[in-house]
Parts: sequence; structure tokens; C-alpha cells
Amino acid sequence: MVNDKHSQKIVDFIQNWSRKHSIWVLAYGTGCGAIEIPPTMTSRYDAERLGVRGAATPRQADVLMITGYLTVKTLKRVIRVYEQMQDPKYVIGFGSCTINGGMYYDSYNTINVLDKYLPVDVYINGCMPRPEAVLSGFAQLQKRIAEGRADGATQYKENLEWYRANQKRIIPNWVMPEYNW
Amino acid sequence: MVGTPVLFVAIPLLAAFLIPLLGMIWKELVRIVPGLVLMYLMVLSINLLNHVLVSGPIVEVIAGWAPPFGINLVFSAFSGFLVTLMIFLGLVVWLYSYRFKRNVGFEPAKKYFLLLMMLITGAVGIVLTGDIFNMFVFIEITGISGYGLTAFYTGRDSAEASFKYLMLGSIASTLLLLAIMILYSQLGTLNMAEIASKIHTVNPTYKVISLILFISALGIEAEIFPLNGWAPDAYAEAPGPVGAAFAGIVVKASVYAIIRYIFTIFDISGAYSFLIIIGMMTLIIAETAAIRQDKLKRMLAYSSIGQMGLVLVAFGFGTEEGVFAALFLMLNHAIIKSLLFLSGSYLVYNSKDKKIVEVNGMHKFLPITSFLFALGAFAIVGLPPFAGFWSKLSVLTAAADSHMLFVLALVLIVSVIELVYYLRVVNRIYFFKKGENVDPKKPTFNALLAMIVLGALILVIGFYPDVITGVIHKASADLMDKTKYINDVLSIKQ
Amino acid sequence: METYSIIFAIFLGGAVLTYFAGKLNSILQDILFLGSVLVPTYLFFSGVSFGSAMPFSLEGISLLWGIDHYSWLFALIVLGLGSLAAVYAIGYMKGKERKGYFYFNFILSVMSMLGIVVSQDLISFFIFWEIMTWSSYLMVIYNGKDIQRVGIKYFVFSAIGAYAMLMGIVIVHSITHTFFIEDMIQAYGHMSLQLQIWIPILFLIAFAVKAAMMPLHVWAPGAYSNAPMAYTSLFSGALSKMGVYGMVLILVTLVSRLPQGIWFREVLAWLGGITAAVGTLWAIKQDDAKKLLAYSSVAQLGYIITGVAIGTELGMLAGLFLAVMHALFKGTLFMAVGAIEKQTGTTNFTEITGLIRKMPWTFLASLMSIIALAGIPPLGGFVGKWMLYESLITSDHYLLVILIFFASTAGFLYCYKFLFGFFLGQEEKEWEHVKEAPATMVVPMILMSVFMFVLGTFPGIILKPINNGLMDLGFVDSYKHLWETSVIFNNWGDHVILQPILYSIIAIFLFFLILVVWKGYKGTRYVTTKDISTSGEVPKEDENLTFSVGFTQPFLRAVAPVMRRQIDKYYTEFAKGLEGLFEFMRRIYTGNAQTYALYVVVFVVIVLLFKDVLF
Amino acid sequence: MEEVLYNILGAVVTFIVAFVVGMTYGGLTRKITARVQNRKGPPFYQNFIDAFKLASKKTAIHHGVMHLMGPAFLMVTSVMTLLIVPVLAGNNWFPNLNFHGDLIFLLYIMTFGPLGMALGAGQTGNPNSAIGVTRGLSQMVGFEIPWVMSLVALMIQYHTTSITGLMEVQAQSGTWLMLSSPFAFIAAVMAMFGMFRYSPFDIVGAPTELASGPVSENGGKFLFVMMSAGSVFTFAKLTLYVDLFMGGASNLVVLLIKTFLLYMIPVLYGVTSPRYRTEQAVRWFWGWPTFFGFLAIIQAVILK
Repeated sequence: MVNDKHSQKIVDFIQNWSRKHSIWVLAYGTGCGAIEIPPTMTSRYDAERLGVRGAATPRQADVLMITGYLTVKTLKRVIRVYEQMQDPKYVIGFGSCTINGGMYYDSYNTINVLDKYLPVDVYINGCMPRPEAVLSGFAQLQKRIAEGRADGATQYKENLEWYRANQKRIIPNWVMPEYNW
Repeated sequence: MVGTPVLFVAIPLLAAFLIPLLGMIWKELVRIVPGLVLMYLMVLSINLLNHVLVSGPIVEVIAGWAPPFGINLVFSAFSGFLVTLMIFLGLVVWLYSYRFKRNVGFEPAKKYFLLLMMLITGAVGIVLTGDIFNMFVFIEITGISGYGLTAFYTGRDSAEASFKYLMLGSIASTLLLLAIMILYSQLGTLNMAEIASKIHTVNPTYKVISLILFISALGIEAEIFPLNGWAPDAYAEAPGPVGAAFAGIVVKASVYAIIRYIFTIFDISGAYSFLIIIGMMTLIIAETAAIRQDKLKRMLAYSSIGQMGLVLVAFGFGTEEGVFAALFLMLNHAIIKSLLFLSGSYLVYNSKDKKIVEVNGMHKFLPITSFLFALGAFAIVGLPPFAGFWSKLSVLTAAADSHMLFVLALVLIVSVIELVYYLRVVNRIYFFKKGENVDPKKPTFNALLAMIVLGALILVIGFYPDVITGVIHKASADLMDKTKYINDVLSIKQ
Repeated sequence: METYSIIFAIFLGGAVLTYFAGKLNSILQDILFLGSVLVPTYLFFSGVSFGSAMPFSLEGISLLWGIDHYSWLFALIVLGLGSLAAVYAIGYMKGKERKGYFYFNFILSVMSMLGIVVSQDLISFFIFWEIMTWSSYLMVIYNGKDIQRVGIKYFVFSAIGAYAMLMGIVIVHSITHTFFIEDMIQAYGHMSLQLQIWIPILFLIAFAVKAAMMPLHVWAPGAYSNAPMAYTSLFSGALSKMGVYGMVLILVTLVSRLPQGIWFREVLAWLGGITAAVGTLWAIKQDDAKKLLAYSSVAQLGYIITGVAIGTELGMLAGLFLAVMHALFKGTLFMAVGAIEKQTGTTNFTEITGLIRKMPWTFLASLMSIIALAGIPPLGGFVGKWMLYESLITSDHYLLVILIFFASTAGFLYCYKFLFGFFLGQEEKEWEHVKEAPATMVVPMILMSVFMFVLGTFPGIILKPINNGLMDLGFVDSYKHLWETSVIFNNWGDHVILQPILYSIIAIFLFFLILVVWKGYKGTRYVTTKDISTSGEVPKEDENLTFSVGFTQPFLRAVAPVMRRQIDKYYTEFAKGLEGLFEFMRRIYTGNAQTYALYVVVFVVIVLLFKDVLF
Repeated sequence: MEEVLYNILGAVVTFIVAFVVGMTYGGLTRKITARVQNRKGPPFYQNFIDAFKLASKKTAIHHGVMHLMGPAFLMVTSVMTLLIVPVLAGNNWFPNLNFHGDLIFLLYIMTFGPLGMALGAGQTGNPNSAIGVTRGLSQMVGFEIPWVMSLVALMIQYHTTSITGLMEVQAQSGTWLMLSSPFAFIAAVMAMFGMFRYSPFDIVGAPTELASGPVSENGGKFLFVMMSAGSVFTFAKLTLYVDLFMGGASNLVVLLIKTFLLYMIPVLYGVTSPRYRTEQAVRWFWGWPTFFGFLAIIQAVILK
């Protein structure tokens, strides 16, 4: 039944719809962006009405949110957290720093382009992005999920060697478990 | 007539005097002769006891004067039982000390065996005699040899212990003589049976005073609190086998004397409760003192004192059951406490202070001795299925039958205390690490044999007490039957 | 008739032979040991018939050995657990020192316990009781650890109990002049009221000590945890039941005929309840599995005591059923701890973790026993607990049932602590080499687990002999109105039908288990316990992430005021005071000859002065 | 045979109803919480979406066999409770196994799941899980006391330990037990606060402190099964309370109204409360709730 192409489509649609409306966020509060999360979640903007909700551990989370600049030290942990998340999983790059380094573009210990290390599905730009922008980012992610285009995890799996090479280049003393999903 | 009771006094006394002479012929004879004598007496006493159990007591008259004028020896079931027990213990002690302390040399060994024979003579004499002054003489013989044996090591401590013993012993003699004088002045006779038959004529005040003096005097020898100050020192300083002999022979004889006075000679009923009171005092104080001792033999000494207190309590019930219990207890105490003294002295053989801590970890070096000590410890606290249980049971039964529930409870509480200090020692032997500078000494073969004989007896009586209870029942019946004693003795016409 | 003699002869001879066989050959010793436990067991269950008695006499005392349905039940516990523990002991003792010593005392313990249940007279009862005491004492000090404190504490408490009983025995004897239990029961009705009250108290003290009832339980934790585990399973499982055995006898035969007997029952029931609660709280505090199980044994015995002290049929059924269950699950648990101790060398929760994949069978057995211990359906413990609660409620013990319920709920904490501490949690590298225990150790555990499982649904297997035993004690037949093979009732007619419940549980469980596992099995995969969400940190191989220190801290903080008071402390203070007194007594012997002479003079003078009072 | 099949079918229907109601209640709780916090909140069916999403996660990890079995254990408790508790009195479509068990059995089967779940959480090796479990068990010791006291009070007053027995009592007398045994009801409701683990008794799974505690290693379908079990359990417990104290229900609507009203007590108390530490929570339960439990027992003894 599931092998049938049409029914597969329907199943996919329903699944994607549910994924879209239930986004559990693991906010990795790295940079200054973490301060924008509380207003997003609380009464003024109330992201929960969109199904967005905080998750406590990577095992339960759907979205990994990198809120701001990422030092090399933190990157290692972020990668670890990402790899512990369950498929399907998405990454939101939050703020300019994750896009191009922002004001830390020439810092010796922050990374510039998050996408080289983790498959980012949605970037939210701004320094800092206001909650409106965050909500808009979530809306964008929901759109991509519904369309089935939020496949960062698949890309990560397929291009693991490239990502690993990038990661290893920047992280000294690489000791991480194998990622073989 | 299978044999005559006179031999029990005559032969060891003769042997005692012959020992120095025989020693001149061949040195080994000093060691061998006492054994032969005791073996002969053992056979004799068993024969006599068998005879007596069947056909009534043997009353032997010395020097042809019929009672009440002459001295007589009475070998009844009661005294015969005690005599057999003493001879047996003497034999065990001899076997044990045959090669004990080889290094002490010939002269001390000669003295040792001489004094031991005299001790046995005296003790047996106390039990057999039917004459109170004669008993005094035997008590003196026992005492003097006891002083000598206490001072055997001729050290400072043993001399002090011996002196204490001597001092209290002489007080005892004085009091005893005084008591005899009072009694003699009232009745004009020294024969026990005669006194017993006439005692109701005596003025009660004199009667009581004389009894008090008797008890006080004999109490010193029988280790009754508070007259027993000499005992712990003497036990601790005398050689191990002598401790066994004291516990098994001397004290038994003195207790016999007290019992004879109270049960047969006097007719004061208050004496029974007095026995219980002093017995309980002795028991409680000795056992509580024992728990705080740090020397092994001293601990055993206090334990021995306590047991004798229990024996007096059992006698104090005044019932036949009580007497049975007391006799059974005396038997078990003699066997078990001897075993404890004998094995205990090997456990602390080479140590200077004879401290309890020095028995730590001895079981690895002295497995059999340690086992026997543990067996003795389990038996003396009355754990079934060892010998001590049955006597404790009979004491308690007797107490309950006499409605002395308070005594019963106290005895049991004290038993718990006893348990504690024995277990502490046994635990040390088996589970502690051996001290650095303790040098265990392997027991000689005959010492081991002596201990094993005692251990085997403990097990045999424990598993099948009937082997011995028949005799004890007859012995206790014999003690209780006062008129029969009087008749038996006074009916003898030479 | 002769069977008894043969059984005890084999036990005794076997014990001695086994001891000495160790000098020749270790395997021969093992075989002899097994033989001398199993052969008498076989002989007993095949050769001894009910009601038959063997009279004989010793030291002029007539003694009697025989068996009825009630004692048969306890013989079943003793010999059943004894045989299994014996098989287990073979594996456990392999390569340990002083094997002969262990085997000797083991056989003697089994023998003495059997002796206790077949004794129909007080003297052989007492003799076997004492043999049991000292053989178990020798086991308690087997390890040589802390013996002057723990060992002697055990023996002193046992002796206090035993001597109390002995006092009772001789008092009874002074009235009846025989030692038969039958005669004691006959004569009890004619005794004075004072004796009627005191005799049960004296006996109950002895039994309460063995059953580790508050406030006489302080010996238990140390003794249980110090003995070798192969023995402790017997110690806690069967030996403590001897206290229950005696208690039931006394309660049913003596106390029930006393008008004031209700107070005995109430006090005992409450003491049992308090024992359960306090034992549980202390078990929660322990970090050592042996200690935890030891306190847990104390607590479980509390339930049993409460059950039998209530004295209704349901209470009796509950107490005795729990006794059987306790023998099973506590036996298994101690065996499991023994297996872990043998394989890892320690029993401390803070050291061991994550053994589940290394010792799966041990885990299974422990899991079963813990479920049974916690009283959770569908295992046998539930049946006992259910009956206990119902008996308490239907016999108007409202507050007691709350206490028991508190103990039982708090018990979950230590149950979980036991399983988590050993088997769950991080799988550390330190314990990677650990292997499953040998088959001789695992098989007894698994057998008992299976039995627990079966009893959970078909408690009638054991309730039938219990019912027979209770009928022997004068209770009415409760078949069909309190229990059936797989149904249990209370006095108000409410019931639990166990069979459909078991099937429902299994069905639901399997359905959802398959649901979880099935959907794309490839998508569900095993990862090691190092791969956990730790805020992104990658734990190093030798990094210990286990949470085991202060495991139950929050709860302990809540009950801290209760835990501050320890009975043990009072006993210690008391003992110290006594030692001080004894020291004073010792000083009476000054070592000074003059003083001694003075004593003599004073003695003579005092006695002479008071001669009219004294004589 | 037919009857068995019929029963099984009925059980499935009951389960589905319980699942739907429980999930909806969960969603409503979120909505109410949001409204109290002056938010719009998710739609009331948000929990269904979450559950479906969790069920359709492509991967799930486990740390061993106990971890795998944890959710199933939890489900056993929920379903067994549901089966034992009479959902609708006298309705053929909601059969129950009530005649197979009574209140004491229910109390014990209700602990089966949490303990099994705790074992699963233990095997994950996550320290947070174990901490959460000990907190949960401690709290359980806390609230079980007033809860059992209230039940014991009912049992002794009406001489029955079965749920149907207590329902019959109410049907005969015409008054609800919450009115005739008010203290028992108060104690039971206070115990319910702990049972549902809403604030202030939610330290067990404190999200920021313990990373959601026992469930911290569970994702995907594990979490889905747990969530459903929780929902079913919520409904079962509410139904139990309704049966015990509010006379049961004869049709679904009445049942929903009664359960919802009852459910609002802990929810509303929860949204307005901060969080207790474990020992504070335990002591809270041993304070007033236990006092009311005592009063209940005294009342029962007097009125017996």
C-alpha cells in the first residue's frame, strides 16, 4: 500500500503538513541572538500558535536554531547536537553572523559561513533579527517543509565527506563518534 | 569389697613423698609415677562408684575407732562422683603437663608433681572425710600445695599472687578453726553424722554463727564474692594446668564442703536462700568483671568464679532438681573450664603479658588448640548441642520449678554477658591478624591428647547426656537424703 | 518413623564429611555438599508423612519430632530455598577460601531449620534454634569483616531472644512438667493471668529477634550484609522465617485464647508496620546493595509480621504467602548480588553501572524479583500485598494500612535504586570485561523467577498448602471464599481475577512493543550509552557520567527528621553505659591484698550483724 | 469466543475515545495556559499534530532493551487502568474488566507503568533521566499518602473495595461521594495535583533544568507512544475520579463535562503556580492533603 506512488504522495503530504505545524525548536543560544527567542515565544509574538515550541533535548527536537555567531569551540558542540537529532531535522541560521560572519567576519575564532559546516535550511538575516523576522523565518521554513524542500538532513548525509572535511579543517583535535545514519 | 576409700588419700600422699626419692633413681619417674598412681585411682574410683551406685555407700573407719569417735571416710554416690571427677581431672592435668615446659628443669618439675599430688590428696580428702576437723586438715593440705603451685614460676607477680592466696587462706583457716571450736564446744563431737543428728539441740545463735564462720572460711576457698580476691591473681599467675586443677579440683572440693555443711550437718533453712544471694552476687560481679579483662587467664578465672556462683545458686534451690543441676554444672564446668585453661595457656604460651590481644590469628598456627578453645567457649556459654547446654537447662528448670523467676532472669542476662566476652576471644583467634611479636608454640602430643579427651567428652555429653546423668541423679538423691547418711555412718560398728 | 533419624544423620554426617573432604579434593567436596543437602530434601518430601511422630527421650526428657501441614509449609521454604541456594553456593564458593567452613555451617543451618519445623517439643525446638543461631553467626563472621561489632551484635540479640524463649520454656515446664508443645497449649488455659501474659511475650521476643522486628532489628543489616551472599539468600529468605513460624504458632495457639490477646496482636501489627516503614526508609539511604537488601528484608518481614499479627484468615494467608514470596524474591536478589559481587568484586552502587548487557540473566532474575518485591502485578508479590491490604482494611486497621502503604510506595525508590545502580545507567569501560555468572549460579535464580511469575497468576499453588496449614492450626477452610487457583477474594466479596489480567497485560505490552519496534525497524537503532544528549559535549571513554551518588537525596531530605533518630545509637549508648558499669565492677578487684582481707572481714561482720535477717 | 472478540473490539473503541479525549484535553490545557499568559496559543488540536509528527519521524535511537520496552510498560498501565475503570456505566460499547480487579489492584497497576518507564529511562544512561525518575518516585510517595487515605476512607465507609461497588452506593443514595465524603474528595483532588504533574509539581521533567527528565533520550515514536499513553492515562484517571466521587456517567457528554471540570482544577492551579522543589512537594502532600485524609478516615469511622 505504501509502495504505491499515489498513496505515498498522500502520506508524504500529510506527514509534511504535520511537520510543518509542529516545529520543536532546540535553540542553541550561542550569540546575542538568544535574547530574541523569549519575545518570540511569549505573549507578544507567541510563536506557539504556529506550532513552534521549545524542545529540551536534541532527541526531541526538529529544528536546530543557531542564534548568532558561532565560535570554533561551540561549533563542535553544535555539530554534535545536530548529529544527535532525529530525522527529519532542520537548521535555522539566525542573524548575520551565521551567514557571513557579520561583525565578527575577521575574528580569529568564529566561523563565517555556517552552511559550510551544517546544512542550513533557512537563514534569518539581521543583526539582530527582530521577532517579526524570526516568525517570518519560521514561516519560510514551514513553506519549505510543506513543499518537501527542507531536505538539509539528506544533503548532509549525502555530502557528509565534504562537510566533515570542512569541519575537520577548522576544529583541532577531532574526536567525534561516526555519523552513519 | 572392691577397694577401700583410704587408698584415695593414702596412695597420692605416699606418691607425693616418694617423688623426690624416686627422682634420685631416674628423673623420668618423677613424671611417670603420678600418672600411674592417678590411673590406678581412676580405675579404682570407677569400680567403687559402680559398686556404690548399686549397693549403697561405703563407710571406712580409720584406726579402728568407730564413729562418732574415730575418723571415717564416706564413699557415697555423691562423694564418689566428685572423687571420680577430681581424679579424672587430675589425670588429664597430669597428661597435659607431662611435657609441659620442658625447659623448666628437673627440680621445678619435681616440685610441681609433688604439689599436684598433694593438691589431689587434699581435695579428695575433703570430699571423702566424715570428720570436720579432718576436713580442716585436708583443706590446709590443699591450701598449702595451692600456694606452692601458684608461686611455681617464682617471679615477682606469682609470688605476690601466692602471697594473696596465702593471706586469705590463713584467714580462712582461722575462721574455720573458730567455727569448729564453736560447734565442738556445743556438741562435743567432730563427726559429721553425729553433729547432724544432734544439731537441733544447739542454741540457734551459736548454730548460725558457726555456720556463718564455716561459709566465710570455705567461701574463701570456693571463690565466693567478696571473699575471692585471691582467685584471679592465682589463676592468672599459676601455670595453665594448675588453673585447670584449681577450677576443676580445689574449688569443687570447697564447694562440696559448703554443701555438706548446709545440706547435711546444719538444719538452717535460711542458709539456702543465703546461698542463692551470695551465689548470684558472685555470678554477677565475676561475669561483669570478666568482660573488662585484658588478660586471657584472668578472664577465664573470673568466668570460673562466676560459674561457681551459679553452682551455689543451683544448690541454693535446695531441691533435688537443683542439686542435680548443680552437680551437672560442676561436672561440665570441670571439664570445659579445664579445657579452656589448658588450650588457653597454649594460645598465649610464649607471650609475656598473656594479653587477650595476643591470641589474634592463632588458628593458623594452632588449629586444633584453637578449635578446642572455641568448642570450650561455645560449650561453657551453654550453646546446644554441647555439654554446657544441658547443665544450664537443668539449672534453669530447677529455678523455674522453685519459682525463682527473678533468679532465672538474672542468670540468663548474665549468660549474655558471658557470651560476649567468650565470643570476643574466639573472634580474635579466628579472624584477626596475628600480632608481630607473638611466637606460637605447638602443643606437645600428650597435651593435645589431654585436650582432645576433654573436647570429646564435651561433644559426647552434649549429644547424649544420658551417659552421665544417671550417676548424677543418684548422687543428688544421695546428698538430699540426710537421714540415710547419718544412719549409714553411725550404724558402722567396728 | 526412622526417616527423621536418617535425615538428620545424613545432615550431620554430611556436614562433617564435607568439611574434611575439602582436604582431599575440591570437587568431591562440592558433590558431598550437594548430596548432603539434596538427599535429605528428597527423603523428607518422599518419606515423611503427616501426623507421624518420632518420640524419643534424652536426659530424661521425652522429645517428639513430627510434622503437620503448617510446619510442612515452612519445611518447603527451608528445603526448597536451601537446595537452590546450595546449587548456587557451588558456583559462588568456587575458588573462595574456607569452603569447608562455609559448607559445614550451611548444612548445619539447613538441618537446624528443618529441625525447628519438625520439633514438636520445646527442648528440641530450642536446641535446633540455638544451632541455627550459632551456625548463622559463624557465617556472619565468615568474611572476618567488622566481626567484633556486627557479629557480636547479632549473637547478643539472638541470645537475648533465645534466652527469653528458654525462660518461657522452663516456666512452662515448671507447670506442665513436660516439654511437649501440645501440653503447653493444653495447660495454657489453666495458668495464672500473669503467666498467660508473660509466656507469649517471652516467646515472641525470641521470634521477633529472628524476624528482625523493630526495635530488635538492629543486628540485621550488618549480619545480612556480612554473611556470604550464597548464605544470605538462605539467611534472609528462610532463617528469618523461623521467627514468623514461631510467631504464628504462639499467636494462634496461645494468644488467641487470651482475652487480652487483642493487645498483643495490635502491638505486634503496629510494630510490624513501623518496621516496614523504617526499614524501607533506611534501605533507601543505603549505597551498598547488601545493606539495601538487608534493610529491605527487615521491611518485608515487617509486612509479614503485620499480616500474621492481624490474625484474620486473610491476614494469615497474606502473611504466609508473603513469607513464601519473600523467600523467593529476596533469595533471588541476594543471589544476584552475590553473582555481581563475584563477577565485579564490589557491591556498591556508586561503583558499578550498566551491567544489563553483560549479565542479562542476572538482570532478568533481579527484575522479576524486584517487581515481585514491589508488589506490582502480574508477579506473585502483588497477591501477597493485595491480601495484606484487604485484610487490614477489612479488619479495621485504617491507619496501619496507610503506614504499610507508605512503606510499600517508598519501597519503589529502593527497588529502582537497586536495578538502576547495578544494571542500568552508563556502561562504563571499567566493567567491560564483566561476564555473566556461571550456570550453577544463574539457574537457581531463573528457576525462582519463573516460580514467582507463575505464583503471580496461580497463587493457589501455594495458597493451598498455606490453607492446609492454617486448617491444622484451627482456622476454617478458606478455599472458594478467600482464594481459588487464580482468584483472590477479600472478606467483603471483592476479588481480583488474575488470569485475564495477566493475558491483558501481556497482550497490551506486546502490541505496543511491536508498534514501537516495527515501524521501519531500520530507522530504530541502538546507540551506546555514551551517545546521550549532554549539551553537545562528547563524553570521553573513561569519563564517568553515571548518576549514583546521593541518588535518593530529594526524598531523604523530605524525611530527614525521621531518619535523625536511630535506634542503633540508643543501643550503642546503652552498651557503652554498661561497659562503664562493668569497668566499675572490675575495679572491685583492686589487686591489693589488704583490700581483699578487708572484704573478708567486712563480709563476716555484715553477715554476722544481719544474721537474723538472712537466716 | 465471540464475546472475547466483542470485548476486544470494545476495548479498542474505548482506547480510541480515551486517546482522542486525552489529546484534546492536552491541547486545551495548552490553550488555556496560553490564554492565562495572554497569548493566543496553539489550536486545541495541536497535540494531535505533534503526536502525528512524532510518529512520522524517520529515525529513533534507543539505548537497549529496557529503553525499547519503556513506552510499552507505560502503555500497559494506561490501558489497564482504562480497562479496569468503568467508563460509562451500563454501556455495551465500553466494556471493562472491572469485575477482574478492585481499587487496590488499580493502585498497583497504576504504578506499573511509571516504574517500567523509569527502567527505560534508566537504561538511557542519561543522568538527567535518572534524576527525574528519583524525583518522580519521591513525589509519588508524597501524593500516594493522601490519595490512599481518601480511598481507604471510602472503602471503610461503604464496605467495598470495588469501583462498581462505590458507584452503586452513589446510585442508590442519589448523592455523589464528593458531597457525602467531602474530606476524602478534597484529599483525593489534592493528590491529583501530584498525579498530573502540572505546576507546581512538575519538577520531575523540568525542561530547562533536567532537559525534560525521564524522557530526555526519547524522540520520535518513543515519545509518541509515551504521549499517547499519558493522554489515555489522563482520561482514565479522570474517569476514575468521576466514578468514585461524582457518581460516574451514563453517557459520553456527561462524562466529558464531569471530567473536564475536574481536570480544570489541577490545570488552573498549575498555570498560576511556580514550581516546588521535590522535598517541598513531598512535604506539601504530607501537610494539608494528609490532614484532610485523616479527617476523611475519621468521618468514615464515625459514619460507618
